[in-house]
Amino acid sequence: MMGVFSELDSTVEAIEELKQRKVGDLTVFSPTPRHELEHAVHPPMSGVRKFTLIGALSGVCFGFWIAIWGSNYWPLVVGGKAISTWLPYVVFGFEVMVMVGALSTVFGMFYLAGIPRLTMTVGYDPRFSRGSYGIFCECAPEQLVEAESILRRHGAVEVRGEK
Amino acid sequence: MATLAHPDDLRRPNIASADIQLPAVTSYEQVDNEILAILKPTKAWFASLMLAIACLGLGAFSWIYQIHQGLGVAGYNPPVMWGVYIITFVFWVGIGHAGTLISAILYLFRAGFRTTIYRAAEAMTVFAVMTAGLFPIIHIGRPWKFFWLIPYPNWRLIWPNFKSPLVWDVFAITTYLTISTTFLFVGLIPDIAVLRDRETNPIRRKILGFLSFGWRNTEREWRHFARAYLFLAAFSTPLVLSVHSVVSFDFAMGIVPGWHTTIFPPYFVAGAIFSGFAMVWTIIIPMRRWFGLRHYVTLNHLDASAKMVLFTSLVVGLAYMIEFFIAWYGGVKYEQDYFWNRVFGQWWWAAWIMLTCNMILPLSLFSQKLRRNPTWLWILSIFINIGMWFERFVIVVPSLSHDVEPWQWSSYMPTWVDYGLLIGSFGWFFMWFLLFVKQLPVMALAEIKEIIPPKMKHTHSHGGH
Amino acid sequence: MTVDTSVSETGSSAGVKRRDFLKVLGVSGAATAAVGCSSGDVEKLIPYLVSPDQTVPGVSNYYATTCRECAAGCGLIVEVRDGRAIKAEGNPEHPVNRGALCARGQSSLQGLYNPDRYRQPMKREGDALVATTWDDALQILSAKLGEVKSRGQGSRVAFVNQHEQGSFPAFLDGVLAGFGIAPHLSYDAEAPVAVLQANQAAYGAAWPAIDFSAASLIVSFGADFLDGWGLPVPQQLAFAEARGKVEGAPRFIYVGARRSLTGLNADQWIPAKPGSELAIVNAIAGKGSAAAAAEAAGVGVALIDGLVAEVRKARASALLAGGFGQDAGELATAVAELNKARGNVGKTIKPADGYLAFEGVAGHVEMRALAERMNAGEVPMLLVRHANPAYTTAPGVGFAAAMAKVPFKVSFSSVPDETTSLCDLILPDHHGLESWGDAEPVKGRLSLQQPTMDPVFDSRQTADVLLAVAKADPSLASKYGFADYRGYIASRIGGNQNLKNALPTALVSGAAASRTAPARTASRATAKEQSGEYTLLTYLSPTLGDGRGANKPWLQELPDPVTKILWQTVVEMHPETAKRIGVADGELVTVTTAAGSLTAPALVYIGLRPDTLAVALGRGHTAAGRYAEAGENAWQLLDAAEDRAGGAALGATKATLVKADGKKQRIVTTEGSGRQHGRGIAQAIALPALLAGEEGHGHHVFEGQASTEFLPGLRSPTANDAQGEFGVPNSKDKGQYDPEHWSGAAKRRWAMTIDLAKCTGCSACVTACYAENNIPTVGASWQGPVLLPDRTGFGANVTRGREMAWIRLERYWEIDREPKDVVFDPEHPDFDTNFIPMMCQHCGNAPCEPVCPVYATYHAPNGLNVQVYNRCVGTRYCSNNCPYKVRYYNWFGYGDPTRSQYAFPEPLHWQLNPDVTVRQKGIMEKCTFCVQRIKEAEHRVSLEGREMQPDEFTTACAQACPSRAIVFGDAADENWSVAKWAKDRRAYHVFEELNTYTAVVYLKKVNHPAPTASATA
Amino acid sequence: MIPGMVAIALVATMLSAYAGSQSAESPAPAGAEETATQKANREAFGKAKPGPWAYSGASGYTNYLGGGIGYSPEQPVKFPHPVHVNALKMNCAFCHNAANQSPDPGLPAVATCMGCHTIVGAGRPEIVKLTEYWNNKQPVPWVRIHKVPEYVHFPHMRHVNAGVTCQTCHGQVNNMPQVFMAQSLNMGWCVQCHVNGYDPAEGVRAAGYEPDSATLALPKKKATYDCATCHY
Repeated sequence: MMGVFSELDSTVEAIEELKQRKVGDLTVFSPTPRHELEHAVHPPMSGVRKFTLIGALSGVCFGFWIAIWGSNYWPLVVGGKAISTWLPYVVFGFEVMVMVGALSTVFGMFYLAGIPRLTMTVGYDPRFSRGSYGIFCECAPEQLVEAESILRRHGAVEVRGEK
Repeated sequence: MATLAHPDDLRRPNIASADIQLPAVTSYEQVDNEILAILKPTKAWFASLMLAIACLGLGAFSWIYQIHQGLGVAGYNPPVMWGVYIITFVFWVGIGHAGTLISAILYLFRAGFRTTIYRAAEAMTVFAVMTAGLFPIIHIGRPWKFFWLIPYPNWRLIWPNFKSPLVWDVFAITTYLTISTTFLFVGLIPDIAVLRDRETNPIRRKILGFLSFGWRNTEREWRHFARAYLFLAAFSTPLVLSVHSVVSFDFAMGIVPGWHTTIFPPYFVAGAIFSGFAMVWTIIIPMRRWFGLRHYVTLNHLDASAKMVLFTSLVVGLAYMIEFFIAWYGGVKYEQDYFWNRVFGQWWWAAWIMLTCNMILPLSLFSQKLRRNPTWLWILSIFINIGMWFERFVIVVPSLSHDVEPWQWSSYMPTWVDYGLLIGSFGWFFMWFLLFVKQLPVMALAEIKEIIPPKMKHTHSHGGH
Repeated sequence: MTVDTSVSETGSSAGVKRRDFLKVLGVSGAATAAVGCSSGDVEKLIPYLVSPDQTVPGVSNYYATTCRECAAGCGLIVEVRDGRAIKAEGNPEHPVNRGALCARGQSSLQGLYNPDRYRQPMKREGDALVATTWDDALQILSAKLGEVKSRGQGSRVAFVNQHEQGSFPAFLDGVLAGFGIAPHLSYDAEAPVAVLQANQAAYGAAWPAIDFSAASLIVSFGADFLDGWGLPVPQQLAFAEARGKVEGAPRFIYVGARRSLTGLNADQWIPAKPGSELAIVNAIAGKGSAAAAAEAAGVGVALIDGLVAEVRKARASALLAGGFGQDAGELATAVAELNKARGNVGKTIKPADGYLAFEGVAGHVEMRALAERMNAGEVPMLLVRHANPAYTTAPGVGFAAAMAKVPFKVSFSSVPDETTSLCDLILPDHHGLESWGDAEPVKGRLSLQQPTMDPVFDSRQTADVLLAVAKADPSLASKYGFADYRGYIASRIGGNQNLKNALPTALVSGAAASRTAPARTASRATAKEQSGEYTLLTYLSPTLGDGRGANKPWLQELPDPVTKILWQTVVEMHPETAKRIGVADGELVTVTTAAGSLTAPALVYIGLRPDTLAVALGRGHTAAGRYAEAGENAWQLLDAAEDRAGGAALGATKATLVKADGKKQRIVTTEGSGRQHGRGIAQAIALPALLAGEEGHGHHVFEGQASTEFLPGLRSPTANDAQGEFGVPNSKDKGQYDPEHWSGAAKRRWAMTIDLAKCTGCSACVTACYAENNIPTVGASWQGPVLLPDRTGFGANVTRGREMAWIRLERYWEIDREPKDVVFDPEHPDFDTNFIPMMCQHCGNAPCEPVCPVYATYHAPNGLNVQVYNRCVGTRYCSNNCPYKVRYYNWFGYGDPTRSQYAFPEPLHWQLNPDVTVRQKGIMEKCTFCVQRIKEAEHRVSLEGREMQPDEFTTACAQACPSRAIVFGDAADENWSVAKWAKDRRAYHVFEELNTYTAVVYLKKVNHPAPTASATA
Repeated sequence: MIPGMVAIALVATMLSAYAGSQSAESPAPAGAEETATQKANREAFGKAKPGPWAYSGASGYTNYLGGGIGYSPEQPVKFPHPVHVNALKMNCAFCHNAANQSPDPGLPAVATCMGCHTIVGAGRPEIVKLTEYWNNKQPVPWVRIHKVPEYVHFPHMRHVNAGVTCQTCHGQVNNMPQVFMAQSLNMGWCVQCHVNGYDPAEGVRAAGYEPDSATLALPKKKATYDCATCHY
């Protein structure tokens, strides 16, 4: 069951009511992140940070490793300096950390947000990327009526059922 | 042009940058309509694209000729072994700093005025770094061997010298290019989704759908998106600072008088932000006029960024002064001779162009009138760009031409090949940027929507939060 | 060692075939291709047809012979690899040059391989010279000679030969006599005939040996004995040896209007007006008053008084008369008398062991007389060999014009020049390195000359040509019992066997065939009435001589030791003069004399009287090859005046000077700033200060900066730092840098010392380096950018500082202001000059190394700062970071035959050293301490299974140095002499405050102030 | 945009190839139908151990003679090494007589060939060719197979005198009817021997013999990995 809203607050109210009535599980659409919706939905903490941490750590390790191993592999003295000089190799540690860390963050986001997604048929409306809010309520057939009524009550511009 | 100022601009002249609002933008639909309207190609656009490509052609020809003949066709005059190419490299890397700074650092600082300019700035960053990245290759004597600077397993069993600042550069620039590109693209995903949903042509729709990774604006997507965006910003912030520090090491690690100084990293970073903002102005101010975006990039936005420019200009100026002080205070004869020669000797003209454009003219920004005068800001931005190019010139050329060995002192005069490649680099940069403005939204739709008041049923809850 | 005759058998066919044959013969080892350059062409491997005895492919043979670049007759050892001469070095056992060799001797190879050489006989058809065969050419020659003989015109035929010592002149006269031709003229435009004549009269020896070591005072009256005047190498050896003694070394005063290289090496300069030297000599001799002399000389009387006093006080002095003034003869006589009076003869001036270089030399006057006869149509036939009178005579003589009046002109020159281009028949002679011959440089010692390689082109030795012609004449055939000139030489020293035995050193006792030079008929020409506020000194270029070296790129690219000008002719003038006519460096000025005028850029030179101008001779050829066209021809300014002995009066011309419509040319020079700016690069110390143990005045200590002390070898911070973390003694074996590594590589520390007290700045080391290391010359007008170049003409690249000399001679004025602001003070005209050879210092802590992104330059365990050409990508960061600025970059494809910038046009590339890579465009290069010689020595040692002996080998620069100032070796091994020199009290490092721990140690120059001055100092 | 940069880089590389740089060329395609010689070569090649760095036969250099491992050009005179070495038991140094005293191994002078072949095998087609060269006083233009670039200095005598068998680098020429390139001769290949050391026993095996106990006892011979050992 899909409801399209044009106002933010009505969307929020609809969500809250649907939640306390425990009608199915909801997917909320909005053209831009609004914390009102976030409050209403009340989701768990995003797990992206784990990816970031792991990526960054492996990055910094690889950065130092390649520099040190590479200099020791064929040891040539330049300017009377030590073969592997830690201080300048911080540059490699840092840069590679940022590179790998950032890329794994993006990967984490994609992974958790479930994109790339190949189809968007079910429960999406182009209006969501424009000005409208949407609630897609996946629920058992017997709850459909209730869900629809809630959505309508809160002033959905359009309510339609989707399979 | 001040006379043409949009009525909305005249409201609330003095304002903390965090509260900058877009009073003239009222609804989400308006945002879509107005920003996406920009994407229609115009004759003027085609003309400027052709111009850019022509410049690029000149650069390409110069490079082909140079590769074939050898670097002798450029104006190098030993001991001035680095010239226009390295100068231009540093110049573009510097330009490339504003974007990430605006989108990342200002994001972390919640500076409101970034919202409408950061997309353009970020694109500018990516293209500037792409431009900069070419110059080390153009500059080396055997460009077909540039990949030897990259550590990769090879049949020679040898690796690059990780102690060389140039190898640090390779890592810094590559990382910066990758990350700023990623940053730009991640920010674009929701907006591409908007394009996709507004697109009628099925093929374009498919392509956009592919590029948007099937973004659906669900609350779940937004949640992770916001998180990832935060972390990216957190990464980019030190990255911005590190990249130009590493670039400055190319000089600071040398023992050449005028190079061998510890002040370079902060000095370079400040300079980079300075020049970056100038380039943002050079691009944004005409855009807001031609694309009718005055109510998105309001005078308050420009005012706020002008304060930023003023600040960085003061930092850079301080750095110049400290260089002179240290040269005198350090008592090293080489340094003293060099700085004298820089400002009052052989290279006085370059040094004074630098000082005028980077230190003296920006002082005008103490005046609010001028801060809120787009015409002046645009003119100033051109001066700053010139000044910053000459800053690099003054760092590279006079130092080398007046090194510790008097017998080898010399001069330097670029040839048409140098100029050709310099012009070519602008052609390359603007070609990409022009293509960008007609393909993708130059302003972050989602984020603008975020700061304008949403439509409400109960009118009491008006205004942003 | 003998010449492999077998190769020449194969080469007896036409030039081209043999060239290809030899080229590919060397391909196995020859480094004629550039780094990384790799065409897909399939290469051929060409074996010998018959392998020559005693030659191993890829291993050098060494042939001893005699240098023919000037009259001195130095001994050469020529290195020959796979049939090609690749390097000329001095013969250590030779009495004249004792192993040293000057720049001109070094570049004899570029005469041998000169791309403009005649490749076969030529004959005139209409206006053009066309190639012909030897048979045809010889037939023509015999016919003409026969004609002349039959008509009885022989006595009127003239043969002009470039003066050379040995038996050939006599042999030549002999052959000529056969045809009734008068004895030939042995012409040398460089010979100071007036001095020769005066010496002969006074000492009984034309060129007595000068023992500088025995002298306490040297006074030169314009005698430029370090600029190529007389016998440059032995004179420089003796002078440097004397000055190298430091304590008890002679003080040196130079009297002359222009401070030549010799003058710059003097402790004091008395800038006497040209022509006033005689007055000064008289003052010393007591025949005139010092005041009068000072008046005439235009200098403060105190200077003259001082000079007089010093000469009179001197224990043993060496007074030398030189100069090319009109009164050179009188001056020389007066000085000789003075030497006698002072009892110097036998002490410092040693007629007993004099040199015979100039026996029977003819002067300018003979050429003038000949020109007059030719003009009068009295000369039916003119034969010229190597001499170039059409260029090296005053325009007043009109030699070229006169030649037009001669019905038939034959040239035996092997390179084209102004004279040869006017001839009707050209029978190219072998180059000296392809010829047989002999010389008698000192009495009783024969220095033999043998071919070092197969003839490069289809040339024939003139002696053999003459022989063939003579034998063709039945009436003469009987006189010659030998097959060829080689046979003649052999017969002179008692047969083939003796010759074979003598050739390894090419030295044998004996005497060259003597001849009686033709009696002079003409009388000297004195200067016409002249006007002009300036006196013009046209001096023989120290690098190009009278112009015979002009088509050798090495010599064109070699900066003049004094002016540092290359590829260009400039008008030298004192800064005051420049101010007076309102010109600065590079602005064109026109010098006009009675004879002609010349327009060239002005150059301020502080070592010149304000009332005097100077222009170097030798450039601006019109028909002497592609390189010789650089610059202007100063001979055209020369008035046909002669000195008492009939030598050209080079220093007597009056001239006017005007600014030429404000046009400007870039000065082609290697000089950046001529002053040290107190940076203590070339340091000097006055003898008293040294003895008192004080610091030299050049030395500067910078507050707050470390000063390091050099201890050579492993005990030094140098080696330890250079070895990175391996340097610490208790390190466990971490590789080749560890002193305990099995290879023992880290036990050596290759280093060099340079004694500035000996170095005269002659620049022979520079050319030696070009020859050894395949360094490209870049000054030719076609070696710049092809498309829209913004600088053109000869030296265009050099004006951008792109010269490639791995070792350069820096010449610093010790003055307190820019040269252009110097004013001339007749009372105190003097200034110090310091020369310093600067090459890669092979730093222990080399700033260039850590910045290279690809390890193209790094520190080798044996202390070398290695440049790996094929690894270099050309970021040029190393050069930026090098404080000594001794790294050079290949801006163009100088090593690529397909490029217009190619530096070794065929067959110049035959000279390329196969042991050294020819560098590709886009890469950095620099002094390698002749690593190829180090390697060669290591190979030799390992082959012979022994340890390396101390001083077993040395670098090219050290080998050539005619001052013996450069010492190379292993500083870590006490037994090498370099280790001893590095501990000298005068030792210092350049820029030691930068903590680079250089491997090159300089020994401070020692100045010898006037006795009085030193007392006050 | 990254593709843009890559494109530029590629352009640069292609231009530079034109500018006289190393251009990797694909090995010359084998002839349509296999001759007996080629067949024999193929088999001999199978026996030859390419060594750990063979893959880098694709490197810029080893291909630049159109060759690389297996490069086997037609020679002006079909000189059969097997006959001379295996059948007639001639030592390599008999003809390549400079190998132990010079950086350059040396090629036999035509006279050396004629020393025997004026009598031996006169009239055989190849010998006739040889004799023609001799009579025309022309050296035989052998096609070069093994070559290190000009910037590499390879002193044969140092290696030969160190006991390195010819076959270690040249493969079993004594079994090659037509000589081909058995090793890549690229830098990695040189270096792994310089650093890890040359095992005399391995060398003997490469030569196709079984090392005796004495050889087996010999230690590995190392060389320095200092760049200036070969590059100057």
